[in-house]
Amino acid sequence: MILASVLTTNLAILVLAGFIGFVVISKVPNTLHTPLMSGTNAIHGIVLLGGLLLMGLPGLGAFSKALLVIAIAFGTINVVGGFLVTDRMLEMFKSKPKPKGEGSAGEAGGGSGRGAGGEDGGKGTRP
Amino acid sequence: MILASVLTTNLAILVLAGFIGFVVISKVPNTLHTPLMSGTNAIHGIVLLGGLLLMGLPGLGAFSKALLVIAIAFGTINVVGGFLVTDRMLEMFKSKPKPKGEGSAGEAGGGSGRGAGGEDGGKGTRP
Amino acid sequence: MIAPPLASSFLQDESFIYVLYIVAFALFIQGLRGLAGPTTAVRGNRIAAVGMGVAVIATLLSPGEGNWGLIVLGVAVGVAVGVPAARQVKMTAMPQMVALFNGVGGGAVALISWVEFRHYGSSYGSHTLEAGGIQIQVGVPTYVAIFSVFAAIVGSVSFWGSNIAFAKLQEILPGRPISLGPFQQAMNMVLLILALAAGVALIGGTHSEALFIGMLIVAALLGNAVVLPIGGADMPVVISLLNAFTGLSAAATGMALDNPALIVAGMIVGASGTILTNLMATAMNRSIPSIVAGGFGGGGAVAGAEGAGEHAGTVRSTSAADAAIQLAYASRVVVVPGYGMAVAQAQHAVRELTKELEARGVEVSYAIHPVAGRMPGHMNVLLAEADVPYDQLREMDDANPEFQRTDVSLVIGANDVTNPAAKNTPSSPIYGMPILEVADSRSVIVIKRSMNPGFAGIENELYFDPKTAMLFGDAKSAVSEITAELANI
Amino acid sequence: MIAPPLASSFLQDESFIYVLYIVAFALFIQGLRGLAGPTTAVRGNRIAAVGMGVAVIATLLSPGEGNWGLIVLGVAVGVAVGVPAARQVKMTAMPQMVALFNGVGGGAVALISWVEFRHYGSSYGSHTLEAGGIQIQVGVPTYVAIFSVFAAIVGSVSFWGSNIAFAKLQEILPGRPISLGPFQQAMNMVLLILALAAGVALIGGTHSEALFIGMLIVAALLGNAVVLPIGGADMPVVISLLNAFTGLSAAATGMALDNPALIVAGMIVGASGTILTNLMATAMNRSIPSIVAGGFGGGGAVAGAEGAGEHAGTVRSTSAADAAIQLAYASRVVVVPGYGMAVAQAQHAVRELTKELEARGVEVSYAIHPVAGRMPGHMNVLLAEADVPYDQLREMDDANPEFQRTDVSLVIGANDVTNPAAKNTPSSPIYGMPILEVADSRSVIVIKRSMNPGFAGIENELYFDPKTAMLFGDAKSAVSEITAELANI
Ligand SMILES: NC(=O)c1ccc[n+]([C@@H]2O[C@H](COP(=O)([O-])OP(=O)(O)OC[C@H]3O[C@@H](n4cnc5c(N)ncnc54)[C@H](OP(=O)(O)O)[C@@H]3O)[C@@H](O)[C@H]2O)c1
Ligand SMILES: NC(=O)c1ccc[n+]([C@@H]2O[C@H](COP(=O)([O-])OP(=O)(O)OC[C@H]3O[C@@H](n4cnc5c(N)ncnc54)[C@H](OP(=O)(O)O)[C@@H]3O)[C@@H](O)[C@H]2O)c1
Repeated sequence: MILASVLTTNLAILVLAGFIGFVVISKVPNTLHTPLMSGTNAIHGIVLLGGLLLMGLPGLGAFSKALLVIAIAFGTINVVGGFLVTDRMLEMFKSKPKPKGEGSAGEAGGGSGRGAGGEDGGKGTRP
Repeated sequence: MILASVLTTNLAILVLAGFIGFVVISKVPNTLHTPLMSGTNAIHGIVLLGGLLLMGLPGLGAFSKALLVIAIAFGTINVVGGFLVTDRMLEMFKSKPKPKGEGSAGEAGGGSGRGAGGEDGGKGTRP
Repeated sequence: MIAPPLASSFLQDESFIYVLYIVAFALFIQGLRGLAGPTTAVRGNRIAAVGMGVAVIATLLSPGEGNWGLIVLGVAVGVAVGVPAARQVKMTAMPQMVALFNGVGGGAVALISWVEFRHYGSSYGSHTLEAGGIQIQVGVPTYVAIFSVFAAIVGSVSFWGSNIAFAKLQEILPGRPISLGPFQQAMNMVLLILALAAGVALIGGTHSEALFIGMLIVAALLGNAVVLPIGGADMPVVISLLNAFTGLSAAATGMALDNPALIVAGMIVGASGTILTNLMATAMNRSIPSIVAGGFGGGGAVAGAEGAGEHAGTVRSTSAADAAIQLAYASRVVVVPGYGMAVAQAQHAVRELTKELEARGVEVSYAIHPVAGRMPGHMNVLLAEADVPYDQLREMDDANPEFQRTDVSLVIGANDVTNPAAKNTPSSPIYGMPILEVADSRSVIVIKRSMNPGFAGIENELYFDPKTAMLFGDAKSAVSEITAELANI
Repeated sequence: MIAPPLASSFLQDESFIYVLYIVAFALFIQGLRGLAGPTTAVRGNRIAAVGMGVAVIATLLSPGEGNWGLIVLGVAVGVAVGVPAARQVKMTAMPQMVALFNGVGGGAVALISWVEFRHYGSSYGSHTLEAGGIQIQVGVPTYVAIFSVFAAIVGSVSFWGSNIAFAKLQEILPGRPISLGPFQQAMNMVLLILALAAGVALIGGTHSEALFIGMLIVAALLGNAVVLPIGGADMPVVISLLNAFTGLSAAATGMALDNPALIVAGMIVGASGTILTNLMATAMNRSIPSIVAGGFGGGGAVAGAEGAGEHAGTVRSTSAADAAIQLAYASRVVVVPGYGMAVAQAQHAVRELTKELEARGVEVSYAIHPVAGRMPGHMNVLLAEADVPYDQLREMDDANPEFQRTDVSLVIGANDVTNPAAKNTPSSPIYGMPILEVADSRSVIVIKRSMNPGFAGIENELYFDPKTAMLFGDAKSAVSEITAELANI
């Protein structure tokens, strides 16, 4: 009665996950496309796990280890950066308390600093 | 590296299938609720497979075999009846060519026969 | 060394069969997605049916499959019963048909578990032996026993519950609640605990077929005890809930038998059925726990007899001839159908009437409340059966703004869905439910047999509104009379 | 017989770890569902992040995990690079940041495949031996090699493609297409075939690390060759496509490593990314094949230089002072932002202007075209950054009916999304795209630097409409000037 092999069960999981990806996304409002791209981008940082698992292999050479350190660093950048940046983007969609002292002076290239500042200020005072 | 046991992989499949059920149904128009109930009802007739599989067991007693025959008959009713009745229901939502000679005579309890007739008529003439 | 015959070895290869199962459940999912959309629903249902075919073929190809004669027998009986039933059922009898199909599904699950127990039960309750760091599993894994027993209990509840629901809707049993009163809840609890206790004992290794049968019987009593006290009007929700239960029990069978098609198909039905039950319940302003706890949803006529006397206003009654004149000279008529139209099977008569009106240049549309009738989509199905063009049907949100420019609203056997108490009377049991605002139209004609209330058991102020005229009578004959009178104008 | 320490034995139990993976991917799915809705998106993203934490913990608990120092090193480097980058990037630089993060993900996949090859590659190409009916599998199953090699190729393509996309958007490379002309397609084909051939050889058992590295290099060239000829404006679609690729390659890595969290997470990204790419492409009236085939989407200014001379009409130019007067005395103003506002970083200046107008009692709203700017949601993100209240933003379908009762439409750096040719000129490349119907309003002010066309490279009749006045200049300084002039009124 036991039909499963590792390959076939994993195939089943793959197919089901594919359906979930299709179905969930078929109803996303236009304005969320960019945060969604960014959020899914963070999720595939899961490859980090591959690097972690292979680190456990016995008898890795120095070069293999070096490759894996880079892979882990890459994966971590993908995960951490991806989630953070998505969070920042999405926070902007929320209504925020007006930052004090925002005169017409606050326009120029300082947009990045102000964006981050606005986010933190928002966090602090949101109920 | 092989983590899978039969139970855990099947659990993974169960969880994924549950998500699919939730996600797909969260966006169904009101009027389709009844056909949907009927259609999913047909799908769980899949238990038929259980009856078929157990028929292959060696050394089944006569009573077990009798139970399985009933189970297979029940499952078949569920599957066949379920899909047919859903199909009939859904055909009704489509626009159909007006049946000829439908006078005020054709009202009463003959609704069932006429319903089925209408369905076939519809099938024949739809492009 | 002779190679085995290619075809059979390849076809019976376990990976190949597993891949067929993947194909089958992919088709189920695709089918379900189709069923969720109005234009794709027919195809979706057929795709799911193809998936079922693939799953059955895969199973029949499985190594060791046998007893072909008995398989053919079972399938033949199933087809012989199921096909005519599905082909001949009246559209208005749909809910009970679905209940019946659902019930046999649950019954199949319970029977399969029983056979599993007869075959493997002696190894239930096996333990993992540990010796010198090596673990040896003896007998059937515990989880198999757990899933199998779970499937047996739920399948049996579903079978009996569905049959009671069928009997109530088919009026074999009275539709009103049949209850033990205050003891009901306690008894249900006791039955549930008994069933679970028996299940635990079986899983723990008690190999007694009598105990297993006892468990099935207790579960059967539980199924009866839960559904009997529920009023006929709540049945669609109950059937949907039992549908989800059967799905879950099928998934459990799949876990016990390690069959991915069963797991996936059962679980998507279990999950989607749960959501659907919730949607149905909220659409009619009910909660699942309050439905399962019984009461409220059945005694329309009884509760109504009290309610009817309370109101001080006067009711204006009209005749078919007057109604015909009013309709003939309207430029815009909206038909508001309800449960009474379904009971009276008046949909064809209504269609005749509206055709006649259209021939006279009257603009006709139908306003469909989402919970008019006794199941979601009830009115759509009936009107579609009577060939009403789809573009004349208006969902509630589209219909409401249009009542203001409507000359006559013709309410046919609808009551609660037009009751202004849902907006005006916070103490009303239906307060908060959105309604069809027929009172906005210039005049209203209500066709029903008496002043009795509808499902919710409360009276309807609309009938005391000066612009409302009541045409008492059975929906079908009253509508036919109007059509006949129209010919004389 | 001494029992092993409970905690470690239980935590490292393989079923327990697998269950953690199930929890992790359930969180991913729940997170993705959240990300799909405006009110749940923030929470969705955080739920997915928690899922990632669970997945990492499960992996670190796996039996045999080691080299902790190196793991900490890799993670520390990743955090040190990723966190500041994510915290400091400007909102307008989002697309290239996503490209970069996507690229490193692809790079990680390729490197992991490489280590897999170094470790297992000598057993690739194993065969099933059959002796006396019993099958013995020697070495790594073929499918593992297939998935690993697939991941290596796709990961490498994705890494290099994403980096080129980043470089173009960051203007390290020129945004215009860099192409080999007619040979481009042929060369891409050759590179693809070379990569596949190398992969097949490796799977077949050729154990040469040089061949593997060669395959990575060919794939890298392919990644460059595919993305270089694509214009900067199509980059968001390309990045989304590469995002889906990286997801698929992660899923392939999961298949090779038998890791369910990788399989599910990679595959949902692969599937949802494909859909998303399609949605983005259709929203801007492009098809994925035509984008990947290069051309069209880059030479706005170039193509425009030709187009600009063709039109015979006259253009009315205005000054900041006149515009200020017109706006001050309007009762209803709609701002239509576009790509030019993003380029000029004018969102804060625009917000200042509208605050000033609101203080004078002018009713202000923003009309957002779904593909205004260079990525879907571009305008929303920018305006949100400038604290524009959410309830002043109107999606296209809500905005269009309101132009009729609008006194002034203030078009800031938007062009194609207002071009009536999409409705009137069947031969236009944007024909069929829905537009913002600014021409319905009583008057129009357009702020842009010149008569040059926008992304689609075509001229805009709107500018020749008598009710339109052009205010030439950089969006930010022009808007600030208007605000300054307002103070004098
Ligand atoms: N759609 C669903 O999914 C669903 C499921 C369960 C419950 N419900 C509930 O059912 C109700 C539906 O509202 P509704 O307005 O359609 O129905 P209703 O409120 O139940 O009223 C039906 C009316 O039809 C009349 N009637 C019965 N038989 C008739 C006949 N042969 N000829 C003419 N009239 C007849 C009855 O009055 P007389 O006795 O005076 O003739 C009754 O007042 C709601 O309260 C809803 O919550 C809906
Ligand atoms: N949203 C997306 O997802 C996406 C992605 C890729 C492509 N697209 C395409 O991009 C286009 C978007 O339409 P759109 O109306 O937003 O933009 P557009 O049609 O590209 O026009 C932008 C206009 O802004 C002006 N501009 C540029 N820099 C400026 C500055 N510093 N100050 C003032 N004006 C400036 C340009 O004119 P001057 O040079 O005369 O100043 C140009 O005509 C559509 O064709 C769409 O299909 C969209």
